[in-house]
Amino acid sequence: MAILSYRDAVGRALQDSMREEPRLIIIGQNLAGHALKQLAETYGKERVRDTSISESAMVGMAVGAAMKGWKAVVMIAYADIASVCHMAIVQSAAKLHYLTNGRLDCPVIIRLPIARFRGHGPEGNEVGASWFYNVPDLNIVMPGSANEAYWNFREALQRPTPTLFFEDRSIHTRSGDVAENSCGGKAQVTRFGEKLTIIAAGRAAALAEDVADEMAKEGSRAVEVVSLGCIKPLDKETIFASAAKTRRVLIVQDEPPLSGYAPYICCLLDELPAKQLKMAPRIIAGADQYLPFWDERPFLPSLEEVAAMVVAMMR
Amino acid sequence: MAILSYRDAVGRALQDSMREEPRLIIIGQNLAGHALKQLAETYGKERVRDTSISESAMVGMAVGAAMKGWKAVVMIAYADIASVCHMAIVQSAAKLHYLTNGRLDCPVIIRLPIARFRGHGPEGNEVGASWFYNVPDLNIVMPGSANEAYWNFREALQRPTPTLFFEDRSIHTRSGDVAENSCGGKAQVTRFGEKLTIIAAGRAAALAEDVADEMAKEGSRAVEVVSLGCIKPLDKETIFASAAKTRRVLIVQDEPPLSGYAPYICCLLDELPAKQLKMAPRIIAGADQYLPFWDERPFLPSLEEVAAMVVAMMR
Amino acid sequence: MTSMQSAQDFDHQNGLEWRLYTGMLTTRLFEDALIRWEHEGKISAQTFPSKGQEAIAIGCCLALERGDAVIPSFRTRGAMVAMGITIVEQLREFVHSPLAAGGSRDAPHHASWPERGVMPGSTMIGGHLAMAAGLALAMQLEQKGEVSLAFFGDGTLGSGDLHETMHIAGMSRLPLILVCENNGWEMATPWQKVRKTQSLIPYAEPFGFATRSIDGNDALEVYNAARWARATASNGQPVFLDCMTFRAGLYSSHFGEVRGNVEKDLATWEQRDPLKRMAEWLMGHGLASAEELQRLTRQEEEGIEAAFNTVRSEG
Amino acid sequence: MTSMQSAQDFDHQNGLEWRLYTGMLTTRLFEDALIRWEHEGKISAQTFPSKGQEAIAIGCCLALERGDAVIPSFRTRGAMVAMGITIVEQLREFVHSPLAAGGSRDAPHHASWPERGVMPGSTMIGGHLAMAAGLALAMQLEQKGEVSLAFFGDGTLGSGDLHETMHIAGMSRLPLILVCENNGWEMATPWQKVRKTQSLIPYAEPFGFATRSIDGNDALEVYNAARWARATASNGQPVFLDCMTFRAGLYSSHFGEVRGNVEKDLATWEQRDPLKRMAEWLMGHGLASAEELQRLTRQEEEGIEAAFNTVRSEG
Ligand SMILES: Cc1ncc(C[n+]2csc(CCOP(=O)(O)OP(=O)(O)O)c2C)c(N)n1
Ligand SMILES: Cc1ncc(C[n+]2csc(CCOP(=O)(O)OP(=O)(O)O)c2C)c(N)n1
Ligand SMILES: [Mg+2]
Ligand SMILES: [Mg+2]
Repeated sequence: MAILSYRDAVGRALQDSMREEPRLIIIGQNLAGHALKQLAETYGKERVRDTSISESAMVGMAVGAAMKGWKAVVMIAYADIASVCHMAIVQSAAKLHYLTNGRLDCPVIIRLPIARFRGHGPEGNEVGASWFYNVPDLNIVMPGSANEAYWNFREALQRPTPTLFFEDRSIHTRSGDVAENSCGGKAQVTRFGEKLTIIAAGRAAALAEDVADEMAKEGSRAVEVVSLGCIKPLDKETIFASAAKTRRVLIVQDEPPLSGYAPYICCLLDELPAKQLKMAPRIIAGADQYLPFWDERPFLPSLEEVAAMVVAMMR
Repeated sequence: MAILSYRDAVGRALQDSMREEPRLIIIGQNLAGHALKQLAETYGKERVRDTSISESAMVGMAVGAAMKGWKAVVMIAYADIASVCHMAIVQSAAKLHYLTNGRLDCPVIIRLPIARFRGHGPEGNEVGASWFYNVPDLNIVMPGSANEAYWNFREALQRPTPTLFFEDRSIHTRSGDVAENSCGGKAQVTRFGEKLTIIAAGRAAALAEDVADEMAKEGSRAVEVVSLGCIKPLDKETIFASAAKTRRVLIVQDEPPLSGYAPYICCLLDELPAKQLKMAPRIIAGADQYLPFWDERPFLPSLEEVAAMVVAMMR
Repeated sequence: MTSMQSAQDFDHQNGLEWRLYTGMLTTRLFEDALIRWEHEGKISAQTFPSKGQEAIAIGCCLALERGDAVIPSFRTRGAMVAMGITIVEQLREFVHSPLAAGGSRDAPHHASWPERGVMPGSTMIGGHLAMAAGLALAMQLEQKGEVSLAFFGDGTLGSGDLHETMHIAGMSRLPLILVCENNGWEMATPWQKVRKTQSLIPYAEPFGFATRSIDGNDALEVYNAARWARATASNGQPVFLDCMTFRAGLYSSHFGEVRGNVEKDLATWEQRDPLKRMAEWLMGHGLASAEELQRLTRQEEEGIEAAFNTVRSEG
Repeated sequence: MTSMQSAQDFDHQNGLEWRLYTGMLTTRLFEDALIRWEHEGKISAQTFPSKGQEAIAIGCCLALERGDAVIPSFRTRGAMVAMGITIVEQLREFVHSPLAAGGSRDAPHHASWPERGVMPGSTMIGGHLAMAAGLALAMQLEQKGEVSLAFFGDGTLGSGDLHETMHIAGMSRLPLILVCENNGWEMATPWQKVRKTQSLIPYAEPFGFATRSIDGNDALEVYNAARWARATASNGQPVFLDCMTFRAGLYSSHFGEVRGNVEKDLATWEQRDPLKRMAEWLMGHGLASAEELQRLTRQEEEGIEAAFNTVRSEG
């Protein structure tokens, strides 16, 4: 379709959705005056709605509008704030479809930008996807590329259940081709390799691709990268296919190791017949601690750490 | 110490804590008029505080009181409501110790009764521990017996970080000996066996014990049960010791399988040297869906399911 | 002159007053039956009886028009009755009839019939209000003059979600009607112990709501106020109706609270029983005889029993 | 007669007016330096400048007494200054000095010195208010007459936590002072777009708060109001001070919002600059000459640069 930066891909998805879906509204703070000035001018303040700093009510309202057949994008200032509207997300949005026995849909996106490496401190640098990872009927998107960002956004508005859209600002400027066909909900093999699969999402997927590229420069075609794009529900087919091919799996996630896609995928792989993998899947995750204002990097997966683990696993 | 029901063990822990800790307060709804009438009469409404239905502020206030060296128990009507105060738990309570570089402690208990099998419907029958399982510095207790309930409660008030206390009402009437020595924070081998370890907490631990007892009646000493009591942080030593002994591990949890202690323990065991276990650890978890008003049981681990898996794993 | 005397457009059996009376009667008898069946072990759902408060649900919902939506509180069964959901349809949700529209997934007090304007509520106190505002938002966008109405107990003042919702609704001029079932109690706690004023109007006014405090036990007054509210909200000013009432029954069929010194209040409020007052009005205006009303009661009781048998035979 | 003229007990350089002036001056110059250093790449923290609003922090905090506690907003650096935290101590948090008391964990605008009454805030708008109430609760229990004070922006009206906190604080008669830095803007959004009234007092009164709307750009008026507030709160009635002001700087050093048509307002408010007004007052009362104040400014600037060098040399 076009080469876009990750940031622009999200912007384009929002624009295209607003144009194609007349019953789509956007709810947020500082939209008309700042974040979505242009969309607000094009579609008016009825559809691009500025509200007070009331995330719980913002999400609840999106759900109520969905009851009347509307779709909504709720813009949250940064991902950590999902904790403020946890009730509205879990109890109101995620349960609507189930509670009504499928008589009502909830095509709502909660847009949650991850504010990495910006000095926001421990209440402004978390991901928080694992707060929701075990919530039924809740889709969680964590794009690692412009393509995944665009299509998972578009796809989310077609779902009967809501989607958390974790957009990683640290890869905002990374560019890539947005394909003609949707990859929404599907994992992508973004680097092909023979000996080891790295499974990851968001910033961690970009990191895995960088590792694969560095190794490719040195002539190695060992590393395959599965970029999840959508971390819930998982595209198990792509995961299993790559695992069966390389027989070594490393899963990388930014969040601490106690939950998230990493331990869950690890358990899924454990269900494979013995001997299918050469070794138990390995995980590199963020440290089990908060990330200090001063520097988040020492506590997050790094290129060096992933590269070293790849080497170790292939020894 | 005494044979107590699970429910009374929690009550006793609350009483003993109030008596021994003059700077302990209880914050909740309907305490003086209903839930804690007697404690309110003994210690007065200054220390047993009724509030409006404001869980977010209730938890935040407990944290503020902790800043001045007080301890607090916040009584939540049922576990699902933790979603209402997710922000206060994660951002205010759990981070206090970290943010202040250890200069302030937060010995606060959030008491979260799980309202199983009471027809509360899908917004009143969840556990919700996995919403918090990846939150650093947050302790999560899920007692499976009176002993674990009493001692994990007492222990929690001695910690520098807050504790979620998931009390399972479905085993409220189960009685057991409350020991003289604290098992707070420690897993208990509650049934000794040779061939397979079931690791579980809360209702699931009670279930595992029932399975072991049934098999014992039939003369089998195969099943060992590790009752976690505290699901975060984990008592890895006890887990690994039992796993090393029986070399087969089954983990049972009530929540869906995407996160919680089950997938995490499974990953921990994957790090054991190959061949230490006879097979990959297995998990029985709740279904990946909400639990209907009509009947929760078909979607939760059952005695039959656990027993059948035990048999299958030993074949 | 009270509104009881000012009512007009009366038409025997089809007139407003008869419809108000029969709606309240059905609600009262149905809830009595539900509690009886529960205690007899015939159903397993708890009931939150609206005994003494029926005029609020019936008066408000009879004032609504086609396309309007209502979200009941956990104590507003009358809303379902007045919105035309039959006893059979309601009962199906209790017993998991294969014909239950909601599949008995949600708790029966939150059962919904979205296509007929009865929307799913929330077990989280205050959680449904933002959804009601979202419905109003969709209605505002659709410009058909529809309104959204939500019921809630006075304890909801404690929920931040009420205030966030009022903030946004007031500013956006949403066609929203908030109806407080102000019975002065939160479970076993009288309002004086947890808040400053019984009335909630002072909290709603600054947000730009039109407000009225009304006798919630006078069905005609409720109806007239709701007609005014509907016109006002439909014109772009949200409305807060504070309906003063008293809970004549228990908090719920399973809770069994003891309310201290409530006998005198109960006696006072028995005089103000909305059903009794409406009966007196009908008889006073020569529109019904005592015998006629007694016969009606028997008929209703029989109809409710018959409905139960019908529904049980569906299983 | 404005409060500027009514001030008493003046004592050159040690007098209240001088302390108000120097506190504001230090804050202004320090924040200017922080922004400069950030743009020069010398530090990496963003700054939320309180330019134009300094009188609120300084006036309030100078009115506090030993044992009182304050929680700043993200825009209340003056609170740290007035509570006696030196520039060196504050700067250590920015640059991760080994001597940083908080270890540079929290964002520097939330840095805390608990033992000196500066408590950690919250990045979640409204999240710190319940903690401030909890501090007040502990103070009420300890009966030493201490008070707790929290600053927050006017955008906090949107947060449910503000209302929940006011509900409980009003009912419990907590020694709590809520200070609104009412600058009429939420990032790039003027208050008229998101709420009904600029004043927040109508929302606080029903909860039982004593309230005062004051000129937040008049340091002496703020001080006097805060003295009154302290006495009132300490006596058992919480206080809400609505301090009308204007943000002369950007929302933050990294945000770069454009506020539409703000030039006229900026010009008007420049006339009301609290620093300038206090300088004029001092000169008007013959307590300082223009040269003296210029010299002071230079001294302060040098001191701030020196502090930066000191702190950098600790690394
Ligand atoms: C967020 C939340 N907190 C607590 C509860 C438990 N709870 C259910 S009803 C209730 C009291 C409600 O009082 P009120 O709103 O006055 O309604 P009433 O029972 O008087 O009709 C409480 C505390 C809940 N359901 N949700
Ligand atoms: C719960 C939450 N929502 C959104 C934000 C993002 N945010 C930070 S400051 C701000 C505006 C605050 O306005 P105001 O309270 O008036 O403070 P001011 O900047 O004017 O001092 C917003 C929306 C946040 N920090 N927390
Ligand atoms: Mg009530
Ligand atoms: Mg502001």
